[in-house]
Amino acid sequence: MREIKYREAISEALREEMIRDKTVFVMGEDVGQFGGVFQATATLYKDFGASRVLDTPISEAAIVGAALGSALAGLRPVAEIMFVDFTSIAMDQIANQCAKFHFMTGGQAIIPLVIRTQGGVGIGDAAQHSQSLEAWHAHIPGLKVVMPSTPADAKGLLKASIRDDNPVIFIEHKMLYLNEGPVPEDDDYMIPIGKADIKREGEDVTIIAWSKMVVDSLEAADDLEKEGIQAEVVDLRTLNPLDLETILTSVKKTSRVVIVHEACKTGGFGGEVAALIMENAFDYLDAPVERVTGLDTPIPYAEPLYRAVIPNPDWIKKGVKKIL
Amino acid sequence: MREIKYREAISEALREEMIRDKTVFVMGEDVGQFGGVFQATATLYKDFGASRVLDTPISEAAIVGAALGSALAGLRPVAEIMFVDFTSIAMDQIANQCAKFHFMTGGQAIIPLVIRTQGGVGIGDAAQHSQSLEAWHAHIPGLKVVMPSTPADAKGLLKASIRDDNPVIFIEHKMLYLNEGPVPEDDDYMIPIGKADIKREGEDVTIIAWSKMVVDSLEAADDLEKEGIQAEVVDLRTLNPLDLETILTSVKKTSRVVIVHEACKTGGFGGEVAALIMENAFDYLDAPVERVTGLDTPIPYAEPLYRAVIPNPDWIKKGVKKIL
Amino acid sequence: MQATKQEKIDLYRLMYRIRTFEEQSFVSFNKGLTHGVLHLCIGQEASAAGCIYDLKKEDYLATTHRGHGHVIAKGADLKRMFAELLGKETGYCRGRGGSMHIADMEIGILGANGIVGGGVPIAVGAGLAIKYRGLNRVALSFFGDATLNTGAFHEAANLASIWKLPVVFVCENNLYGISVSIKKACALDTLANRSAGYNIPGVCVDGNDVMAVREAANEAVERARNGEGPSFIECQTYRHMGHFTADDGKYRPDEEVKYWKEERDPIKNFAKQLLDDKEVTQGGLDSIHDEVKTEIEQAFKFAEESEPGHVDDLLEGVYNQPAANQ
Amino acid sequence: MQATKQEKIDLYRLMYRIRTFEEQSFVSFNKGLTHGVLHLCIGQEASAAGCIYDLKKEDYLATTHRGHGHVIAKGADLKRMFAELLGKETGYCRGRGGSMHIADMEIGILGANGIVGGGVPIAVGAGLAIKYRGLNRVALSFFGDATLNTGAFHEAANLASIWKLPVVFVCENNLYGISVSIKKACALDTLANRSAGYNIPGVCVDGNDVMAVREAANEAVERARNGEGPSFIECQTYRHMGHFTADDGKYRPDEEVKYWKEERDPIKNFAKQLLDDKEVTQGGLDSIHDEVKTEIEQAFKFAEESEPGHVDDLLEGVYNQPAANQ
Ligand SMILES: Cc1ncc(C[n+]2csc(CCOP(=O)(O)OP(=O)(O)O)c2C)c(N)n1
Ligand SMILES: Cc1ncc(C[n+]2csc(CCOP(=O)(O)OP(=O)(O)O)c2C)c(N)n1
Ligand SMILES: [Mg+2]
Ligand SMILES: [Mg+2]
Repeated sequence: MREIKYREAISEALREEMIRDKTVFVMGEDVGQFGGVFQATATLYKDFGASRVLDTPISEAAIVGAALGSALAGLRPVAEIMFVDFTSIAMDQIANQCAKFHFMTGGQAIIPLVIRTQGGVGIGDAAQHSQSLEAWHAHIPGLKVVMPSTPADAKGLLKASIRDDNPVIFIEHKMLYLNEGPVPEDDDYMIPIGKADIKREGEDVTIIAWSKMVVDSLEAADDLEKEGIQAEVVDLRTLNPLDLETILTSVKKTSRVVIVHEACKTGGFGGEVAALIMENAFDYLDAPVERVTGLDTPIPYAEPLYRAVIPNPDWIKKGVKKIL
Repeated sequence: MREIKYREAISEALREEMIRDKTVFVMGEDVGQFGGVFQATATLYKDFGASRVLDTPISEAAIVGAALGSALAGLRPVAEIMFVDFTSIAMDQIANQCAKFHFMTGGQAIIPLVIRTQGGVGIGDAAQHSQSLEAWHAHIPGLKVVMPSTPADAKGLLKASIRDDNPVIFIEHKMLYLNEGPVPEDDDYMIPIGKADIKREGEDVTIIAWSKMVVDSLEAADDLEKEGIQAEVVDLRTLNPLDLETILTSVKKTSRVVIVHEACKTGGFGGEVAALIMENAFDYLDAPVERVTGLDTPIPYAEPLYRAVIPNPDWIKKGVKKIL
Repeated sequence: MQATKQEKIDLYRLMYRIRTFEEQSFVSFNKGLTHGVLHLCIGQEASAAGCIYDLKKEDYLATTHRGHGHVIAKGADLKRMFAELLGKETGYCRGRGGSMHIADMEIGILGANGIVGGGVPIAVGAGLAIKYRGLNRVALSFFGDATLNTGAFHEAANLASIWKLPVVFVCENNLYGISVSIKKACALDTLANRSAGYNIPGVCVDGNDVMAVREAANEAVERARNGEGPSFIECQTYRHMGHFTADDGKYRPDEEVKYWKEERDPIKNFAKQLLDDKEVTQGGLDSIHDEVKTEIEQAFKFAEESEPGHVDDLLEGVYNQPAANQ
Repeated sequence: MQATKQEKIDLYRLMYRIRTFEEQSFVSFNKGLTHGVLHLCIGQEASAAGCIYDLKKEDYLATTHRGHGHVIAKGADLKRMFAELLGKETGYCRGRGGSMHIADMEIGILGANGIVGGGVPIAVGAGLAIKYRGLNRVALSFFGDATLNTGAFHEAANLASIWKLPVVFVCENNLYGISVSIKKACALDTLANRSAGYNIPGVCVDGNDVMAVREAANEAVERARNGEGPSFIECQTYRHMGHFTADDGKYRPDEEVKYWKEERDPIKNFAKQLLDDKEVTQGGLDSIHDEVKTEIEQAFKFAEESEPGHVDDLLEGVYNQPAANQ
């Protein structure tokens, strides 16, 4: 299969869905001629024009709110929030409006809406441009939370998100955009929301991760193999709905679990996953579920500093060895 | 000791600190002449005047941002956000500005700032006025999160929060305002931030709760006692910093834990606490840590409906029995 | 603008229906049948009636916590409204939403809203969809004076302006946001002047004169339908009661309340004008009143007799399930 | 306003210092010494210099991602600025903040900011503290044209207006927010007109004419100090480079860039004026240039030679520890 970049997978998914369905459109800051600050909407403006690729003012609350209104009035918006850090500005519209409208209206309002954004530590973007905030979004009933780690997942899940009749927040990772991988060309290729993926099989320990941490976990697993440790790497892909079944099957097989996320530890989604594993597979666990996470600090600017506060393959290996 | 209401404890703390320190002031929507929609700032306007009790426009982001700026320029603001649901509008200022400024400036900025707000299910306020969002705030390094359950704790912790040189979010509960309890009159009475409180001792099971759920847990514990079950009720009081020591001491004593929170389960702070207990006291646990929480849904309007989605003493008793 | 006699009678009936609905809601609240917070629009009926009377079913509106009047004017079913306030299964939101979240997607009511400012971007988004889809519709955004100070209003107004969307912003200036006088919260004498900051034409009308409101609204709607972009209307009005049902409104001077209730009541004054102009007789008015009262009684009875919102499928309603998509 | 020769020379030196700092930052970025995103203000030096030159140490300012110029004009130590860009322990933020978070609390610099609009309420809060404490200070809020569309700007401007706070809003209109022309993002011809929506007096000045900027700023500062409330200044200017270091700025017409670089360069034009007015000789300018270059070199050398930000006490810096309170 041909290999394309993660960011190309994103723009391909958008292009295909925009061709398939005239009500699908893209809006956000610099998504037009500029193609998005990470070039994930590159070429869409040229192909679909300003009426379907809307450059917005710097108005995160109105971007999400207007997307919601347009969804209520017959469109399928894909709104971009440039950095997940800026979802903080649109949190009323995300949490109180988009996520709750279907429920609050007794099921009347149907909201086929995607908020695309990206997060994670880059190369020195500092505390306000480096966060991993999925724990906030996963704590909002009514919202779906998708975080793909590979180009193929990015394409398949974005297409599924666009076709979903619920609000979806789709969180990319800034350090994944240039990663390449095989991606199907089939127009109807989709990955169902809510299905985790076993990215690597193993018997000794289950590593549960999402987004960029899947890449780091796979690297750690390769190293661990050399030491005779077979790690299974479960890529959640979707935090909400969560594929508890796949998690539990793996846990029951290996009896040992490391959860890895880039977000800071306290209140991160890892706690939820760990608690669910305890609730549902307590008797299978041979060791406490270990969390390998970002430290509880804002992300610092300088390279040695930010490297010191987010997980890497070495941290993951240590985490695995701790519970073996 | 004289007994006063939770809301009186709040206003008493504010009054005492405003008298003690001229740089302490109150700002927020309807906090002035109106005395706050829950009357927690009643009489302050009369006593201190409009220059120290500032009615603001409906501008949550600017309320918090201006409070921050005033703190940087020598004041000690107590800013009110009327409902915790509306912190969603000020999340950039809370998470990206207040919480990170000290760190981002390499320690230069000192931010003695309190955001007072209230949450939880009331009597039919529906989905946008009933949330428990502490899990968002507890996932923000740099912010302290305080959630008192009694009048005495409310007073002592609010005074400690005002004197703290860090940003603190102080989350009251709308159904606690009329609760009465003994409250010391000593001007320097304070409860240290970061200390949990054992509200009831017991040997058989540890119930960990905060805010209104402490009240419900105590009720459940009373009932359980009649059935011969001795429950220890640990009131966290502060989620960040978390008093892990008190938690672990209790867990090691009882070996069984139920965590109770009103927020919806998925991504709630209960997952964090459960994961920490597993990490630090796995071998002491005789059963998986149980969570008794709100269901994963927006809060509905009608009484039978909202009662069906949030914990009550019966749910807590069931939770305890499940793991005994 | 010329109005027919029938239109005038219709407008009168509409205002009277809104008021009677609100009065019944209040009775119901005091009986403990409706809980939660209830924000009544008594005194503000002219702006709802005047702005919405001429809209088409397929036009959109988004409103606020004080939205009963707008929803009624847009054609909502009073039975389902009361049922919602009473938390019944037959209610607009099956008892999930209550007063602050009434919506009727079939007739373009994109919801009341519990968040001040929250509905403004939503209305603008509907305007965007209208333009995108090339429809001849309009989206009305209702909000109070105090809402003008929210970031959401600002961002949304700017968006409507730059994209020339078919949106009409209707600011119901009832002088207060809860207890805070708009004079304290905004330094403008005329709130409509704020719209100049977005290059949106703004007018200020007597919001208690239903004919004046109607004229201003229809001009704005026409601009919108003609692709000339958004407009802003300030309707100067007053709420007779407290901010919500538990508020006695004591922060307002007695004479001010008295003045607005006695001299500026939109319904009383319009009745007088209709009588003076001999468009209607007292008997005519009386029978309108009787008809409306009966309608309200029946609607409320329907609500009372309906079964409570179902608890069993509460969680199924959090997400739209695939089966519901078809 | 009359300016002394010394003042003019000072202003020239200040602008030249800002530019040279930015050029050195760019060199440093291209060498891989500075990472992250770097938003250079080359071309915009006059608004920084003109607005800030006359401020006192105890006055406040809050700025943006494009804030180096403001910070330098307020008197920041170039050594500590470079050290911050290089992530060194001697940097303003000990390497924790980087370009977007430089602050100097000692001299009223309440931080650059990575969030567009994020700094505006902060400046207003400083204004609130000034008024509350009865000080004779002023708070300046710097932001770009595109920031005018954020909710944060709106809410903060309104607050400053109703409370008559000693705040000066300085909008540096460089025509773009990243790639988006302000013509697309805002329907006003003159951005200063937005301030009328808050009843805040607004002026629009040639932001590349340092003397014009200074005059407008000083008037606004005086109003603030006199308790007459906030003012708004639009400085029309242009950034010579891309939005950040990785951006080639190709969304801008070549002629436009050329025009602003060649005809409207604030430093070149001011030099010419000073020479024409015989306020300075070419030799005088040359020696300013040499002095500044040496200063920059030395400051950068200091930064290079400093030790990296300490990793060991990173977590201790998340909260202000009690010991640090005293
Ligand atoms: C964002 C937000 N802040 C505060 C509130 C609480 N609140 C509800 S209504 C209201 C006043 C609104 O005033 P206005 O917009 O003038 O409308 P009115 O009630 O006068 O019709 C306030 C402060 C809220 N619901 N949402
Ligand atoms: C809230 C927010 N949205 C988006 C961004 C990304 N961003 C950084 S600078 C910028 C453009 C700012 O334009 P303007 O205010 O005109 O300032 P300029 O860069 O032109 O100096 C954008 C969109 C951000 N940092 N914060
Ligand atoms: Mg009002
Ligand atoms: Mg700009």
